Amino acid sequence: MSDKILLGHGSGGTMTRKLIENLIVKTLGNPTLNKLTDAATLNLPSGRLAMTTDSFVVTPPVFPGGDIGKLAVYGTINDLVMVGTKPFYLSLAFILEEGIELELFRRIVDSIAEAAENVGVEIVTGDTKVVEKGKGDQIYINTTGIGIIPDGIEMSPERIQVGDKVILSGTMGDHGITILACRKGLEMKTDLKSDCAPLHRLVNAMLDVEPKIRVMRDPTRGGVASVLNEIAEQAGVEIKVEESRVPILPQVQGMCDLLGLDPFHVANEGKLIAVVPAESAEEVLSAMRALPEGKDAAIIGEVVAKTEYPEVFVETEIGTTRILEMLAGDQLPRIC
Amino acid sequence: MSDKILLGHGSGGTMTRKLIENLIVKTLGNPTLNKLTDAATLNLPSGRLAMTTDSFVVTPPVFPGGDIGKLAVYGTINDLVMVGTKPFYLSLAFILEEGIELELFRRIVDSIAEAAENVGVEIVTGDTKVVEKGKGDQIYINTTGIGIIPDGIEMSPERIQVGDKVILSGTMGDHGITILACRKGLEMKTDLKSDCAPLHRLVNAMLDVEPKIRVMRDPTRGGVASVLNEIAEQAGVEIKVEESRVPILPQVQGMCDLLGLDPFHVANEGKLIAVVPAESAEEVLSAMRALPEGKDAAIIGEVVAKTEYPEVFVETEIGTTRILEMLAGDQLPRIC
Amino acid sequence: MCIGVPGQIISIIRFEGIVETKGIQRKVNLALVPEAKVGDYVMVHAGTAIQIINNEEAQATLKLLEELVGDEE
Amino acid sequence: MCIGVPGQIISIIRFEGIVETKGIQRKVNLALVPEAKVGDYVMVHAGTAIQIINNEEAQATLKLLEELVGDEE
Amino acid sequence: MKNRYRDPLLIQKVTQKIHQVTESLDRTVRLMEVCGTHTHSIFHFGIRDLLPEKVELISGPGCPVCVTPMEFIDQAILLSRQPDVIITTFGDLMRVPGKRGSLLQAKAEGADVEILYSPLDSLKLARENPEKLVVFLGVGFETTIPLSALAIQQAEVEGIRNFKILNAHKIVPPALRALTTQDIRLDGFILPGHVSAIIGLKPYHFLAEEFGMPGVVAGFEPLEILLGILKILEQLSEGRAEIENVYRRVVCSEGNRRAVEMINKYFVLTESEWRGLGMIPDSGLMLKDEWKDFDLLTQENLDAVKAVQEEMEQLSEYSSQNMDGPCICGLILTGRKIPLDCPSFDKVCTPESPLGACMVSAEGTCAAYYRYRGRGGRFHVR
Amino acid sequence: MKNRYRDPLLIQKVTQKIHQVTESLDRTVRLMEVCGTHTHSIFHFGIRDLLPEKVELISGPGCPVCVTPMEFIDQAILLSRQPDVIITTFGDLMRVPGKRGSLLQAKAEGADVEILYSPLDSLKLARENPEKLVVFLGVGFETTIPLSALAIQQAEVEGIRNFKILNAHKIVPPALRALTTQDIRLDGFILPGHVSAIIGLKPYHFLAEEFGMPGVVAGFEPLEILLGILKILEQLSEGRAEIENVYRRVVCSEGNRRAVEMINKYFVLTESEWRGLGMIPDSGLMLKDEWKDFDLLTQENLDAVKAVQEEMEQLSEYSSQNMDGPCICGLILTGRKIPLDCPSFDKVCTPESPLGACMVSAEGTCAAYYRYRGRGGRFHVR
Ligand code: SF4
Ligand code: SF4
Ligand SMILES: [Mg+2]
Ligand SMILES: [Mg+2]
Ligand SMILES: [Mg+2]
Ligand SMILES: [Mg+2]
Ligand SMILES: [Mg+2]
Ligand SMILES: [Mg+2]
Ligand SMILES: [Mg+2]
Ligand SMILES: [Mg+2]
Ligand SMILES: [Mg+2]
Ligand SMILES: [Mg+2]
Repeated sequence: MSDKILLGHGSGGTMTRKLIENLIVKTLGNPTLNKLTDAATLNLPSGRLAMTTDSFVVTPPVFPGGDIGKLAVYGTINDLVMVGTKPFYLSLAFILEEGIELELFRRIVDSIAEAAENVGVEIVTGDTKVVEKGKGDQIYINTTGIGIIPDGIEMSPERIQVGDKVILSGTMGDHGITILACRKGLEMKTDLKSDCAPLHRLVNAMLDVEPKIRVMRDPTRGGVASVLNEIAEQAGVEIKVEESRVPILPQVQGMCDLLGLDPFHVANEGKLIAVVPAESAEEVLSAMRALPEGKDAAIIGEVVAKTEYPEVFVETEIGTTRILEMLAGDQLPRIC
Repeated sequence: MSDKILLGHGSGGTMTRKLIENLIVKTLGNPTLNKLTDAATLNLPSGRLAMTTDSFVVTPPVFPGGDIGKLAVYGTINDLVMVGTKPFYLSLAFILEEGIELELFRRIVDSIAEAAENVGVEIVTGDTKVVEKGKGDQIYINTTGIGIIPDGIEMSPERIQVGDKVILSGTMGDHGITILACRKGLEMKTDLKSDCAPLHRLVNAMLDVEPKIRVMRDPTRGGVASVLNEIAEQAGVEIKVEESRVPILPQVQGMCDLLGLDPFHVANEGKLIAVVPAESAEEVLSAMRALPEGKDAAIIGEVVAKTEYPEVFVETEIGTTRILEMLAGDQLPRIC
Repeated sequence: MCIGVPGQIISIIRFEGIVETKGIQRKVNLALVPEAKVGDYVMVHAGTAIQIINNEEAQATLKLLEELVGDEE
Repeated sequence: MCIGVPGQIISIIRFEGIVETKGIQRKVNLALVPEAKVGDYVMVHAGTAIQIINNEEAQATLKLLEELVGDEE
Repeated sequence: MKNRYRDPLLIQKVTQKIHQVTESLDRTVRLMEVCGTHTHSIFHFGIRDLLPEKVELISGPGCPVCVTPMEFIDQAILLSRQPDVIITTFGDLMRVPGKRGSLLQAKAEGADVEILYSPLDSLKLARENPEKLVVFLGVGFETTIPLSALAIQQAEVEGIRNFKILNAHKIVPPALRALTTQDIRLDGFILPGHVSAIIGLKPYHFLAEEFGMPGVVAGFEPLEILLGILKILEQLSEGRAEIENVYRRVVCSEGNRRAVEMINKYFVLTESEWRGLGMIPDSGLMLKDEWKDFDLLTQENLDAVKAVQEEMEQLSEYSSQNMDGPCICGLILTGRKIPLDCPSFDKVCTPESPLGACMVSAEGTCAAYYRYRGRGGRFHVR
Repeated sequence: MKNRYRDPLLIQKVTQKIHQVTESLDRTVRLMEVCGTHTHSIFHFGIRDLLPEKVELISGPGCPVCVTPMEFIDQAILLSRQPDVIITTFGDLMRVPGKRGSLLQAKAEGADVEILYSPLDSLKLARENPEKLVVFLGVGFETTIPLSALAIQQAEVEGIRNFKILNAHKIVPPALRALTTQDIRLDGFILPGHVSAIIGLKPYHFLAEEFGMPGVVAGFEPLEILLGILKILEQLSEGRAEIENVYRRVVCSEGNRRAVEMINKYFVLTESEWRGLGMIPDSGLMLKDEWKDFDLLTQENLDAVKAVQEEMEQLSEYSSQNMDGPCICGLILTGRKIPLDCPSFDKVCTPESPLGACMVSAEGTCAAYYRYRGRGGRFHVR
């Protein structure tokens, strides 16, 4: 086998075949995937089915704390568990750029295998395309996940009530700032790591304590601010966030200061925001803190009013307020 | 809204939001998708669940006979129906290249809506990423499909028996050659069209006549030759193809002659190959020919032996034989 | 060596013509067959006509063939 | 205008230094503060130290503040 | 370590003091901050919440991007479309609209535009791409200008000839003079902390001496801003007009001599166009003759420059016919109009596709109004 | 319209005739086709199935790619890695391995390699990319050489100076002479149809006249190939040795005068290295002095050429130390060894990553053997 990915690896012929058999199936294989049929046949317990999809396009593909493979598994798992799903199966589709090192691809596939095993999901169907050099960015991955929502779990923004507490499961912005620090040209050095992690255990622990959690979201692209605004709008409420309670690493704050960024708009990959009934908020929080992925969890705010003009505002550390908006456009480093 | 896709459209903030609400949800919307939750909650009748995924990376995104949107819906539907599935739901994930015309994107989304409606599937969850200019090729699409396999349908290569007939549902190579003819620099003019089409009706008609069809495959990348070799290997058989019975348009043959390509290795996007019990082959064929997507269907060969050395061979139009191999690498136009 | 495909000239402008082969049209350089005219069949190699196909000779060869095998029966 | 972030110099080579701010290290041009030494805090704007932070003045200001508000009580 | 500049108790005390002093004043006072980072801090920390109604803060023309004329953006965009040109810029400029789109859009269309953190990073690109013309968009006030000077110095030392500046550097004091003499009622200036770190206090003295206008150099922490405001109010209350400095940890009265030398070595004063203020004499800097090699626009032998100049002429015709003044940013920047007066507001001009600089940054006045559009005039919510 | 050249009945009859004539021969005869397209047709139509055991077909050095020395591929790859160079080539060359990979791999690593259908398309690229050096890999025999000549003519007319040829054109008759004089037993040649369309019959006469070797020019349809074989067998049976032509619809005995003129106008004979055959005098073509401007390797002032020449020297040292002869393609091409004799076969050399040209194309002898590897010696299945 060549040590680079060539267009032929995506041609559908013997090169594709060997790549899939020798690398993907060998690493990720299970009786369902091994059949390599056009579509996989699956077994699921009864219950409501949930489905989600995401493509992953992160640069660089390997970064402190993770890689695009781990991200692709955990990202989709997290979207499933945000609505209370028990994840069962994933599909896995690669778009590889001609010329990348086979070794990199192998590493990513290994990482996917490890992540899938860690969460207990099976990869049951897949696809590998190769695009010409200069028409991709090393590796793009799509994963689509399905699972079953147990009876009794019914999260929805409409259930949100005034007084509900807003919980953030850990420090804000680690992933986005880690990726930014990798960017060629910025030349920032930190010991930051992406928070890339699966949230299924955390969600289970939370739902065990309080099955009536109103809504959960993972604040990925667009950050905490965008997710809170979405929730406020879908529920028709005003949400207050107390800035001094929002967990954030000094390095993340430092990088945001340097580059003029707002950490509320920075992406996370192993965090969740939950709106929880006030009466059980502390108990949910304790359950979260008992797990490593929730050890820094905090109640960061609450739902303060039903309103025709949904909004999210921050109570600053000096006791004043400001509006917290959704991200508009991309965040760009600035000097002013 | 800007008339081009910008990075901000993939940032997860208001621009992403507006793009999704004003364009995607408006065009593809249904009660499930409209919720824009992390994962969609679905209803499915009981039965075995089937799942498949594919990414679509075709250039150009709009071509005679179709576009990448249609392809993305039908391609995944076809993989589902190849194992006898009734398709229900699709996920839809875009990777857009910064700078493409919003108009092109709109056109593709419209086309997806039309295709989904035509097949009767719902798009229930999605994702939109934007990558920097030069890190994509206008539009990449991943669709993942799920559906239910009715009881009594159990296709598998192990069921193949000596004497079974091999049916090809129509002319070979139309899609691949159409795309090739679009290639800048070749400057070939033809009235060829991609065969891009959904095969659910055809498969239903076939299974109605013969529920014991051994196996079906859509000969996409790698072409008829690769799919036949896969089947031969999985079933451990020798397959004979009679070249003079293989339907092929003169333009496809002509282009292959000009460029030194083998039409057996060229991709199709609305064709299937079925291995059918000899006794019902003619009846299945009649049922196929009664539908527009099967009007050129033909029995192109048969399973001639069980073997330790699976292979596919062609009986040429002059009565001799040659081995039909899987595609190795990519097909490249040649002059010698 | 050298894939050659026959095609019919359907139009000519200066040293270039449109040649059709089984429904495929392509611009073909005709500089090596200056005497070619619309309607002629030419042998095309890599976008250039390398020779005009001689229909009479083609018929003659086929006739020869038929005779050749015919005299065995 | 001009975002400025304070940081501590942790090493210097010629006109450049590594400056650390809340766990972030970055190469910073020190040409505008030639008298800066390792351990000093500097104000960094766009990758360049524009001034050495005067710790005594900082203390003085804070003290002033405390007095200023203190005399109201 | 707690940040004492955000100590709630101290803040509360200073705030009380501000209210006390304000009570002694018989009228509404209008204070202007002329630094984008002050504007940002005031917004971020909700400083207005703390002030008496009688104290009004006006965000002046304090962000280099906001005052850069549209023509400069147009030039940068046209340039970015030339072959073999790499534009390097701070992220701030990316979204600012010119007559035909922004640099962000130009990039989306394939222009090679690189966002950088330091002007010196631009040299690195020039070194790595010797066959390309690497242009740094020289925007910024006294804080940033020495950095451009350092970049030129380094390019000169290394003989990097493909590095050029498209220069729109401006200096602050002449703008203060213009603001003071224009028909805007102002009672005092919160003076920019980091500009002052470079130029010191002397260049502001004319404000107090010629115009009786108080000015206080302040830092960017909440307590520092509040202290600055307090100091101005005290001056007003006592009938004084002085230039004070409450940002002594960074600003000394002489400024940074080395930095000022760098500015003076490479640049010389010239008149300059400010969005909202018009042409202001001696408020801009141009490269001295001996450094013209690094001044993009004087390289008239370069194809890229020729092309840009021709297209600028066409664009200005086009503009004078069709595009004259859809944005009243200038009037808003100087406090003479509010966004609701602008015909483009919330119609063609939104934060996702802003027409003017006031809509570009989240702290821009138009962006702030946008947030509360359609709420029956309820503008300043909390 | 039915293709009469594939008429099963006619084919059956000709085949019978071939069997009849063969019976009259007292030994196995070895016929060599020296045209890749003949090889392809013989494979595609399963012609060997139809022949008597006593008639053996040997695929000679008939594909320009197979006989191009590794050095040429190395040059092309090194060149493709130079900045601002676009390599244009027929697809055939893409997979052929040099000492360090193929053009396909170079492309995967970012080299700008364009596959084209006609050499004239290369000019189009040169026109559209005036700042790039556009190099056409001039590989091919007499059929293709006039096309290179046309491209040079057109470049000259239009003054396209950035178009160059990396030239490895070869002509067929000297190779036939070499094959005839080497230690290979051959009984006749199936002569190449499209080369003959250009050069006519005269250049082959030496075969019959000097060596008593039969030769028949044949077309590419099954019936035409069979007829060619029959004609050779008849000559052998009758003890004749002549040059016959059964491809008269395309080949006339004078060839294409205009095409030959084009060749002679631009090229002149030189010795040339053939993979498998070694150096053959007067078997290659080089550009005449007056057209040297278009000859890439003589442009010693170009950086790209200098760089390639230096690297080629290093590579040849590297090669002579480490890489000498892992591929015995040359011996296989001339029928002196079989693939199973090759130590690389089915180990490091496979169709997906071929070491030698014989493994590159599906019709290559090594590729054919590969298909039946591990079948206990069962090689020619059907
Ligand atoms: S709303 Fe837009 S167009 Fe109007 S003044 Fe503000 S920025 Fe300019
Ligand atoms: S098997 Fe490979 S290395 Fe050996 S002779 Fe054939 S092509 Fe060359
Ligand atoms: Mg398929
Ligand atoms: Mg998702
Ligand atoms: Mg997600
Ligand atoms: Mg697939
Ligand atoms: Mg999510
Ligand atoms: Mg699939
Ligand atoms: Mg498919
Ligand atoms: Mg998503
Ligand atoms: Mg450019
Ligand atoms: Mg190159």
